[in-house]
Amino acid sequence: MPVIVKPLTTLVVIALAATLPVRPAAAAQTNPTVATQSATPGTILPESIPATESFNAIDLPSDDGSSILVKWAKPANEPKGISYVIQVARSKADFQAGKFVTKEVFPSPIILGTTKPEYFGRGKNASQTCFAVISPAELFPPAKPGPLTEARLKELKTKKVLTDKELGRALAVLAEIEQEKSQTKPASVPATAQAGVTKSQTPKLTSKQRAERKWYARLGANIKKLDAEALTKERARINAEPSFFRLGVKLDDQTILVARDGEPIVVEAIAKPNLFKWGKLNNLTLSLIFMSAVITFIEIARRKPDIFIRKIAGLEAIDEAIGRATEMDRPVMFVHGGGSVGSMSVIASLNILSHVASRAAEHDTRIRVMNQDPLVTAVSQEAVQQACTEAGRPDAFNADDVSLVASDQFSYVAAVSGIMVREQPGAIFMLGAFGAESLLLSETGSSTGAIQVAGTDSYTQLPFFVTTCDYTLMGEELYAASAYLSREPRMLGSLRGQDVGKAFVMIVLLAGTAILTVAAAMDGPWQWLRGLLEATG
Amino acid sequence: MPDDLQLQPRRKGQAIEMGVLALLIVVFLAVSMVFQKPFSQHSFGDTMKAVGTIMAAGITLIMYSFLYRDNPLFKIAENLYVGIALGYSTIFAWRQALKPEVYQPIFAAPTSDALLTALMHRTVPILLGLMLVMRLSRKHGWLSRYAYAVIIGWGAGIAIPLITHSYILKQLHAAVAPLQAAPGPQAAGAEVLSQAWLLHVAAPIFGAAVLVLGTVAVLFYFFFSVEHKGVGGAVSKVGIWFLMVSFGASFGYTVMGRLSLLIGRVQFLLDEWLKIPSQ
Amino acid sequence: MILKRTIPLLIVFAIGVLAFVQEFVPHPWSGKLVDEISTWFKIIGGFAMFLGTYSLLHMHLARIRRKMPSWGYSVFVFIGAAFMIGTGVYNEIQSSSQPAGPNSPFDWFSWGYKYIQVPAGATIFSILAFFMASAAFRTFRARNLAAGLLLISAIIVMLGRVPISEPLSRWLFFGNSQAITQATDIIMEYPNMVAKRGILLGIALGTISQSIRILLGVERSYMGGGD
Amino acid sequence: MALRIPIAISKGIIRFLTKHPRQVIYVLIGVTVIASYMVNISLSFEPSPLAQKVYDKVDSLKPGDHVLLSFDYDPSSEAELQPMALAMLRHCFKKGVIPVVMTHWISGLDLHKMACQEAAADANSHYNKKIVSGRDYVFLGNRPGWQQLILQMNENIRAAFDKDFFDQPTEGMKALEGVTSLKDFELIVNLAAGATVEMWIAYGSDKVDVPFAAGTTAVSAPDLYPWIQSRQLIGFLGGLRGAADYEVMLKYPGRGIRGMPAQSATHVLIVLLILGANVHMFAGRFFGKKKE
Repeated sequence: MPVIVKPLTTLVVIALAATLPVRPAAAAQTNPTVATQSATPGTILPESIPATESFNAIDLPSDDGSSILVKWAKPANEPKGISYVIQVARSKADFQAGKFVTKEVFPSPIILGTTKPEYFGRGKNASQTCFAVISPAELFPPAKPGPLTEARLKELKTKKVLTDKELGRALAVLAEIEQEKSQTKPASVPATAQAGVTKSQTPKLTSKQRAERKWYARLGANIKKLDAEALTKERARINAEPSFFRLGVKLDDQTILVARDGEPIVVEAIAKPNLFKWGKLNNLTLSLIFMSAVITFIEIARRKPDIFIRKIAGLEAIDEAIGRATEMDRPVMFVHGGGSVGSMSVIASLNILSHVASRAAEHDTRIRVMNQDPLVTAVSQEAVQQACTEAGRPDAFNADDVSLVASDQFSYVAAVSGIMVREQPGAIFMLGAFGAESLLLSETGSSTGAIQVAGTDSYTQLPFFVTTCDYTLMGEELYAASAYLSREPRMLGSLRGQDVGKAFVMIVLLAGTAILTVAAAMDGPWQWLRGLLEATG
Repeated sequence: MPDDLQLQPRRKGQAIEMGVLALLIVVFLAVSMVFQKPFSQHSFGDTMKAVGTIMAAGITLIMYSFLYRDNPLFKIAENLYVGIALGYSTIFAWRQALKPEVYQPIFAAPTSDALLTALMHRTVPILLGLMLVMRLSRKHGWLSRYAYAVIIGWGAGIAIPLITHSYILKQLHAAVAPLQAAPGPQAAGAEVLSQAWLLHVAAPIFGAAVLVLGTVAVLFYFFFSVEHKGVGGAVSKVGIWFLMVSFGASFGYTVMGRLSLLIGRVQFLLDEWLKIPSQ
Repeated sequence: MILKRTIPLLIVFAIGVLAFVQEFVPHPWSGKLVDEISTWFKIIGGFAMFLGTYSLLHMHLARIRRKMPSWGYSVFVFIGAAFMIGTGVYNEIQSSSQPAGPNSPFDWFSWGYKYIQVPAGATIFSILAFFMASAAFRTFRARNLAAGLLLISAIIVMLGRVPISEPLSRWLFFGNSQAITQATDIIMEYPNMVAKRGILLGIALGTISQSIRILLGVERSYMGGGD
Repeated sequence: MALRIPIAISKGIIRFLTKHPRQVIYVLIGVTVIASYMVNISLSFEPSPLAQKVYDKVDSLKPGDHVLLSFDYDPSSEAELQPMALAMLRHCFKKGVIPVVMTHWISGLDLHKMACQEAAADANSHYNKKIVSGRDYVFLGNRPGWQQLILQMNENIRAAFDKDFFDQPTEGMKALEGVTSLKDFELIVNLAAGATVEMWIAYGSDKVDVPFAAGTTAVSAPDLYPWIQSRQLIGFLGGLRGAADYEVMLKYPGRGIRGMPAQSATHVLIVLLILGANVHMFAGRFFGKKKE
């Protein structure tokens, strides 16, 4: 009998050592012995009846306990027009009494095990197994409660959903509606659709009546919600009870049940909610690997800050631009992007600002910083002041040069452009998150003839910076540049941790494609290998 | 930004500007009266529709005055827009959030049983919401951290598996495939490649190889743990080429998008304001 | 100190791990948990919106009180906000007393939105089309190989995505009307797809790294609200 | 030499544009748009294959099927996405498919309401079908939560939206019969001005395995191609051209087709401006400095 080890039911998911992503179900033996079936000389030949031993029903793994997996071995041949019939009953006795529901399944590739690798794995035998997923609550649906009538309202009172007062109020409104309906032509339009606009022919309601009607409508909606919840509980209860299955093969009107020595086999199963989606094992493994990589490197960076980071070409461009501005004896301008102090791009641009400010102070060049957020302004002023004192020129710092220019997008652009045109800077740095205004800033900047270095993680604006600026720090290069300068463990560690992730992705891309190409060329099990990356469920 | 920008124009220049502005306003009103006829509409609704269209056209033209230079009229229109948008979202903060989720379940509960269940599910989040608002007071600002803790904690926790699922696994599953059986592109079918490059057999494989190597090159460009010298330099250069062609595509599409916005406004001015029935 | 810093960080960690684990559990309880937390998000989200509105109005009020540069224009923010909030509240009172019908009063709220917010919002970004045209002539230069590649692919894409590409390519490429469109499709589905996939994978890793830093309290700047 | 005249003319234009302030180019682009819009030469064009896939999917639906339309845009992208919204709503009403409309962008709510009401009126006049909110379409409006709202819709759409935009309870609403959660939809479409497409893929369609299509502003169209190749997105409409493609397939002309002549003209102008300036630069550099 195919044995599938029940998934572990420990609630906390332990880090799984097994790298084998998917638990291939034990192969269902396709035993060659022909079912001993007193085959009437009809058109159904014995070998087109599934093997008795292979017919089985188990709880569907990795599900919320609402369905059962019925499976059987694909018979030797499936003549045209044949179909499988699954009979489902609530108890063994129901089969004799004829109280069972039949579900017909037609042979086609979608009922083969290969379509559900998370249950049947991807081995060779998956294609030899047929399956059907049966939810008992769908075949034996619970009764749907009817519309609100007097009897139902009274019943709700007994179930403590309504108090006496509320019951009286509801009955009064119900009486009114009944009376009204009998007055208007009986064949009148049924309850007007709940369009916002009520038809004008309903009689003029007093405001009190209208308030009652509104309350009644809210009551109706609330009761429908309670009904829906009760239905879900009822379905869960039905699903939790054992169900019994018989399998048959049908051709035209003739049905032959899979049986053992004359007696059709009845298989039993109970659906149970499971605790782990096995299909997501590769997701869990990858998430844990990436997270631990980031955290370990942050710890390493705390102890050893001089972790290697490649030289960022953008930083040379920055120093060169400041040098040129000093030669032309024109000020340096630093334009902050949007975003609050907490955002990654602002932290990165502030780190680079301190570098730029200290270089400018060394070259004794005036630096003008533009902001559009009060907090960022304050932090920028600190950074520039500290850079000036460190360069031994505390008097060079002038608070007015680091100012909040404007707070919303278009006035910021207008103000910064005005200052650019007036002060004719030698070098302009535009760093941080930018929106559509990036084009306006860089266009005015280039008209002043200054060297422009931009850096942003807003990918939509990169094309405009690339064509208008002399150098552009693209996306994560902005973070790398700030980590390179500030050596801040958080940034260093996460940068290196993400590099581990990128290395993993690159290796999977290169090695994966190579292996799969070779495997496919040699007609090996490449689907199984590629399945490692399958994201299911 | 116009480079001949004079924020404080000289006395004479200002007078000319004022004159031109006054003239423009008069022309605008005259044209609007002729085409919209706001006062000869029969119902109040239609009159307000006409007045509204005139106002919309006025705002559109005032916004375009920014092209000449940043002027008081533009600043008024922009700030009015910020205020209107602010009022609009405040009303819907009530109508689409607090009213259906806080006011109605509790104050408009049809039965006491419904009120009880509502209180059971909603008391804690309402408290957290009130704590969030405490962020405004300097002294009790820290209370808001509990609300942020729940929101950002849950958001960060759930993001990890979902991003690994959709951004990494699904994308890698599509990217990693035997070259001869790679899922091809949708629009530029392989036959396009073969037709264009006459590599009938090799085209699909060549295309699939370009996809894999290109992705690796772009990823390597954003790889910071290895010096980009020698082979590394070459790979990152190839990465740059792919990036640049893709930025070119984004550039072209962005130009297309901005122009569509302009076409949309011209459409409004011509069709609805001036009611010019184009053929 | 514990109340101000440690407990919130513990909450972040606990709720974060709960969210992470429930993603792998098919049990109906995890569906109920998501349902419950979503109601929390809706309620807290509602309060957060009011917080956002208040702080923006507060900023403009401060600008007026302190007579900061161009404070006069902030008055219009209050005029606009007052008009919309006033008409909105009027609608709310109106609609709760009697259903919207043909004789209901004129809806000033929707009028304000349709004839002030829509034209202003739609026009403000269309200004960029003008700046794009002037930048196209004055600034977009093929300074180096990279910018050159960018401009060439931009030109092909721009021509490929408009109806004029068919007559144009018939004229340029001896009758083959689909040449430019096919070139655009190749650019979009090969180099562009590759670069965007590389960037997308980078962003995914960045988000995962930021999420785990938030969960373990390494990243705390979002907490704000004093030390 | 016949070539010398056009070269002289173009050199003159370039010098004129370089000398004068940028406002000259503003007037040039403004005149181009107005002229090409009013001339309205009708250009025939093939819908792009990716737009065709979206149309075919909606066309393959049967009456009574449900489609979720998430309109995540606001007035700043009205010109590109409102025509798309109208075209898709009209197609749904024509097929008898029930669109369920919602949004994450509060600042666009009235725009989306207008799109629903206008499309309903058009369906009345064009396909003479009486379209009623609550029966033939549902406008759910907005609830805060962004990703979390989608996660709740994956479980139970009535818990996510207990009332629609017109304050009608979603419990017992005729248009939502047979729908308990996002899993019961045949198709999800996201018209996005921002980055909501990735959010819908990761938190919505990938989790519930429902086909997903998108309509975006032209700015974010190129970012969708990795999702197309991985089949997480079945197709998309890109910018005003996407709306025009859909209107051609639906044979219901609207603002998309109407804007195509102006779109073509302005693109050609921009390309000429870029080429002119760059050729002028290279020519200047190539023929040495004698001209300056």
